[in-house]
Amino acid sequence: MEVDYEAFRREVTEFAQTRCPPEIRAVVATYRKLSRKIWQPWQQILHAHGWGAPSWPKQFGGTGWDPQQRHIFDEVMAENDCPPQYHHGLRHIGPVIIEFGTPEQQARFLPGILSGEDWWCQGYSEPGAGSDLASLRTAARREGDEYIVDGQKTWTSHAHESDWMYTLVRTSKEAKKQQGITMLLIPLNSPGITIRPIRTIDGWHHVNEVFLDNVRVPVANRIGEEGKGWTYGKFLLERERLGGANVAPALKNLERTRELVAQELAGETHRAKRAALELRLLLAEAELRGALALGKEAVAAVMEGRPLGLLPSVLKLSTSVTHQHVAEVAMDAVGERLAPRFRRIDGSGPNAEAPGIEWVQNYMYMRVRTIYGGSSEVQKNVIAKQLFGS
Amino acid sequence: MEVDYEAFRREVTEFAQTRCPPEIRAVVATYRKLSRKIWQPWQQILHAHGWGAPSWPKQFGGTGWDPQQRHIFDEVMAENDCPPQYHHGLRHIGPVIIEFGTPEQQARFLPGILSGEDWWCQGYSEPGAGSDLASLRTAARREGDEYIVDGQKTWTSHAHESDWMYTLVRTSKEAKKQQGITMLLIPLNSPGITIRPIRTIDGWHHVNEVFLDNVRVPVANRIGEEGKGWTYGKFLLERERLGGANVAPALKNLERTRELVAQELAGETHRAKRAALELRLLLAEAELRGALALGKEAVAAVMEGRPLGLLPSVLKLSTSVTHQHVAEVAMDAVGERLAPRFRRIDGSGPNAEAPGIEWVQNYMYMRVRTIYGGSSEVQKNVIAKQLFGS
Amino acid sequence: MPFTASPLVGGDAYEMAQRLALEVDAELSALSDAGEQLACLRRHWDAIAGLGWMATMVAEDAGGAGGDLSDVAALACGAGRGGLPLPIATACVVAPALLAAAGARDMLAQVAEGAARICVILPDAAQDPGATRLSFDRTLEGGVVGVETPPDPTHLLLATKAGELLLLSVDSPGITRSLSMRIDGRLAADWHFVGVAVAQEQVLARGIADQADRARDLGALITCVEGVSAMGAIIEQTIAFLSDRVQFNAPLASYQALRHRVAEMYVEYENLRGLVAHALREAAATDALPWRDIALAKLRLGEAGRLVAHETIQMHGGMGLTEGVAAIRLARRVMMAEFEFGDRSFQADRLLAQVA
Amino acid sequence: MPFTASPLVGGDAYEMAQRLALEVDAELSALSDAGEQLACLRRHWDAIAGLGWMATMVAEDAGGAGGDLSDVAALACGAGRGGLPLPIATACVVAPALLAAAGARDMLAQVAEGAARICVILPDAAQDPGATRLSFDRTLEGGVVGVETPPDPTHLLLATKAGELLLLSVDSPGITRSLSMRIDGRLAADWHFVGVAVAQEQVLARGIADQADRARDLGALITCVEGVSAMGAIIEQTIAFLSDRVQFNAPLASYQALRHRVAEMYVEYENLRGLVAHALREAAATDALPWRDIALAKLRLGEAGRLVAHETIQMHGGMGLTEGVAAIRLARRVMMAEFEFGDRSFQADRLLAQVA
Repeated sequence: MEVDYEAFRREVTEFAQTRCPPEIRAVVATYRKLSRKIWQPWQQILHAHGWGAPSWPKQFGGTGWDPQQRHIFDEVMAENDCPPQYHHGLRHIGPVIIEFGTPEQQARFLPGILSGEDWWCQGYSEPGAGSDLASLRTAARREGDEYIVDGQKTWTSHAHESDWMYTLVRTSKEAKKQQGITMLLIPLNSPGITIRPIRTIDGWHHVNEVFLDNVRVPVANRIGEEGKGWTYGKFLLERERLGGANVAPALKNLERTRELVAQELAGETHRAKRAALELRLLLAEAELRGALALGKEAVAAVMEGRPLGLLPSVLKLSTSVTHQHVAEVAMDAVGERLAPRFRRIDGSGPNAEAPGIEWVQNYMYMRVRTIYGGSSEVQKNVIAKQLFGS
Repeated sequence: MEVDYEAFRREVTEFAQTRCPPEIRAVVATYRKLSRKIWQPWQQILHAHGWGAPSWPKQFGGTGWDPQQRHIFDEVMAENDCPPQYHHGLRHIGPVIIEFGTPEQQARFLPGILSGEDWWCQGYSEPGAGSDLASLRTAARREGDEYIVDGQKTWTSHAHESDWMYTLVRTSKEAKKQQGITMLLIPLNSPGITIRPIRTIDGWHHVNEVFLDNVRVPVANRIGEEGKGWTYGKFLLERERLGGANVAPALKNLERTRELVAQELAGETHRAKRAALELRLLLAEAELRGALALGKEAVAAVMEGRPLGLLPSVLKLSTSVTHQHVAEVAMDAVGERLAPRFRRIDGSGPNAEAPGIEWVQNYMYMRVRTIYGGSSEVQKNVIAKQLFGS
Repeated sequence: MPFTASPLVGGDAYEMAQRLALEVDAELSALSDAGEQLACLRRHWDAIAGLGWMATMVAEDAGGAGGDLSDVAALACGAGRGGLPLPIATACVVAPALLAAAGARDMLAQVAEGAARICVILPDAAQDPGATRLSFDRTLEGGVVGVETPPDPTHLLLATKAGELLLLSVDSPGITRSLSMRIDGRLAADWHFVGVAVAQEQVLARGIADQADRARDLGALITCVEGVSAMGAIIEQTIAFLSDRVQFNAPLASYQALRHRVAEMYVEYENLRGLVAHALREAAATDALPWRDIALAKLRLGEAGRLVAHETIQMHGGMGLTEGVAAIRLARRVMMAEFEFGDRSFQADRLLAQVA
Repeated sequence: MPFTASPLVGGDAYEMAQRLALEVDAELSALSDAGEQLACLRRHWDAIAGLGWMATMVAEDAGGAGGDLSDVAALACGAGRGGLPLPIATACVVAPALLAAAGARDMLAQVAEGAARICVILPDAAQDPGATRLSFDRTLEGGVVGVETPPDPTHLLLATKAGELLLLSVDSPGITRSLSMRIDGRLAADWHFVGVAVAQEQVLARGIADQADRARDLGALITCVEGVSAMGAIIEQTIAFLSDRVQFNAPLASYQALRHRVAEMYVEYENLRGLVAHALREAAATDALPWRDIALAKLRLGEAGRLVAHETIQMHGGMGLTEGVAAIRLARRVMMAEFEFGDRSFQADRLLAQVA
């Protein structure tokens, strides 16, 4: 059946505009860091409409949309300041459970993810591992029907508000480092787990250290085979390669920054500064329009079953840096009056944050763009290897 | 005896302004590539005044100036559009002959260099060697009182207007590559020498290929010992490390470019473009003022016998890139009307070059700044090695 | 296998144009005399005219092939890989568009068959500062400089700021010219007009300012196509050079600092390629030319193209400064493209005016 | 041996200030409660007041140490290596310069001994868009925001655009404030004035607009000194991190792409260091403050400082986003410095106005 993409876009747009609560959209529009408090109700609304899992197969409660539709959905959500439907349950572990989980695991875990009742976080990164994920050291030893897990995870987004953590642990030191890794699903209320916030430069609390001290995990919570965890982890990374194809959030950010510059630097006094910032935004827009076009190419490739080649790396590099440039322009516009008001301490006025402070937080936060999800350095290594043929 | 540097600066300035012929200064002021035709008469004037060799010891006809005086001299020359006294005889092979030459060689070669009568070029680079100078392959074999030289040199500046070429040749393939290299002085009218111009992107003729086909060179023309040529070559490179300390030419270039932008883009129509280019020039000026200060530090270090450390590399990297930025601004100002008129072919007007075309040539030529005299990549390797301690 | 750039628009026309461009480049590189170079350019101009390049977008009922922009893009794409120093964009797109806007069918036919070699002067053509501004009021006065031209132009097609379109024989009394080679080896002419009388029938149209803008944007788009194509070839050749060249006992291709910079060149290239491909698709899909996309692409060509050009020069070391290296000749083509059909600042001004 | 930055101005005062800054940094990093942080800052403010920092440039006959700019620079240089989150430039240079210009000897003495903690509001202080502009005509109306302040300020020293200098007790009726921590952990206050009556004796001087400019430039210069010092420490720490950290079986320090970028950071740092050292020498040598050199240095601090800050964050990977790493805390100090005493655009405007 031919899909009428324009009709689909209209349908999604109308849904976004009428069903997404204004208080949720306001949070997205002001770049505040999204928490479970924001995401969960939105997930419930989507689920109730049958759109809880655009990227899952229909038999597991997915929408059955093709890649083009999923891309349109993501784009429209961004254009309308709906939260990006990017939680770890739905986009990460859900698909892994669908692909590699037992029927019991599927029955146990998928409904909670779909409804938004269960909240998940990802326990991959470890101190000292960085981009070299496979050098992880958190160890699990088998004892009867349980694994005993010992170690430390870090950069664990949303651990402090999650119910579950899917994690990679080392079950063998004999094999080469990618082997001997196993994937476990761990309830975060298990005895022996301590979660500590990491203080990040953006001033938001979103990542944590997770300490695991003799944590007992039922073997039933293991995904697939022992020692094959790296494969499941990689499957997930492969699946998410189209993530960078959605340039709509960056364009939205650009437009907002344009308005900010126009307002903040209105009038003759600021003409030179305004002109300089507008020019920088224009150059950013040109790059984003290029990325937008490449995103369309990527979606088309996936639709036609063609390989993506270097497109995901190019998209990641282009958009991450441009995102940062745009955030820098905003910082240059408001920094003098807002960078000093990063954290309100006291005051005779209402004890809220300074209005607009999200521009400063966002500037700080944006530095992460070139680090997470494959750092720029790793992406360039990948590209060079392909270009040079070795 | 204490030197009165201010008085010295005044003396040199007066000399530059009154003795340097206007037609010579006009060539320098318009960035035209300097040839022997320009340099030689100026060298004769300087020599007649006793200033023929600021960097040579007094007993060989030098001025006996200290490094501060030499720096002032170079600076004043640049400020007044006098040709930089940077010919290969005076600055390169002269000092080598003074340090390592026999008394006979000193008597034979130094007077001609001082008076400007003999013109020299440097035969170091070879095709395929690039920054890795020591991998040179031009070979000389001994036959009685002569060496027979066979091979090819390239990037030989001014070979087409020189009398002599000092050159590094391989006299042994046994030793490791820096050894087995010998320095020879070769008259360019020797049989077996062919000089071919290299067509460079700036449209100027200044570098050549020099083919040596069984060229006979008397052993008396060898500097120092056979196989020690690399040492003499390095001595020369070390000596020239202060070269980058003279930022005056770059500042002069900056001021001229400022005038160009103001003239070329006068009026309301061009306001936005003019403002953007002026801002770029301002950023360039800030960098050049930093380099200027570092240049002063370098001169002071030499005066006090302190090591220069990484200063020469920092100066080279800073000023070369800034020079290029300034040249780009000029190109952006005039490119639309002058880049198309790179080489005049015919015309009913006078068959001269388009006025101002030197801005385009200069933009092209400036690309060489980050390549010659130790490429930016080599400089960064040097800096990193020092910073990381390995 | 090392990188091979995919053409924006491939196919037979692309392959043929590429072959031809590489041949011409090889021929020209061997010549040092300006007269011989001119003759070579003229010969190849006649060849591509004979092949029907200039007829591509001319309507069939005006003696053309009735093709569309993507047919010209295929030619520009092939020509771009060899830096073909002939005015493709002007001859195949800008002049036909202007003549079509004026309904000048006879002239279109002559263009299509290659009999007329037209030098197009657009309203924003460069003028020397201090020179008499170009003005037209029955007679033409003033001058323009550095206007790209085919070899031995027969006609001038001049779009005035006021929106008139004039067609003059280059031999008209009062017209003088001088000829130059641009940094990319193409031909450019300075034109000077002293009391050049313009008859009624030489005014092909009035009030076509918008169509002149459109023609310039079409030219900009085809220039972007050429530029992207040249950038792809430059990256290929840079990779080949770095792979072959050994320095300090290792191929340059093994140095991570250089590898990362090539990766950056590639990202810039791909991003621009995406944008230009998009603009081409849009131009084909709609009647209204996507001028904003074209302006953004042209802006990026200035930024990304110059980066790629500078980097290939730097990575070629000393070789990067010589005309003897194909990648360097392409770099000059890309550097020149910045100044064609509106430079970065021109494009930025109009885009910002629209934003505000 | 790996890189160790040399201080712009060394000596005992520098060493002492560095030690102190590192101590304070360690102490503060362990605290997460804002009240405790405030108390810590207050304690250390009192300590440096006791050490006579604020007396450094106050004339001897006004109860100060009669030192010069290089004495303060030594302190700023040491403090800068630990990112000491106290308002060095304002307290040691800007406030004394303004009070000296007004001949306010009593107040100078109080500043010198640390009894008065002054928050200085310069004519260009930030205001929220849409807020009532600050105005003074017997009474003070309006507000300024994000003004750096010592802990528990006792006085406001306000230089108006018209060139008056006002000294107000922070408890004066009609004054309200709210306190924040800046991105670099220093304190800042928003001040709001509603009908604040200003008595004759509270107007310390009139017609001191030029001296206020001079005071701001002195502040900018000391900020540059701090910034350069922080950048040097950042580079040291980045090198140490890259040398320790192993990724894909090799220390990060062995990757050429990273090595080259560290070299670029170093070149930026050195270039700025040279410029700031020069400005300091000039300021010492002449009576006229070298405002042009200072403006250029401040401009470069914005460019080079941000590059160094961004690069250290990037090279630290995930760690680069946490407050737990000293280099990152310093990076925030450098990012903040851009907005103190005139940002890049402010400096560019005045420099270009002078060029034109």
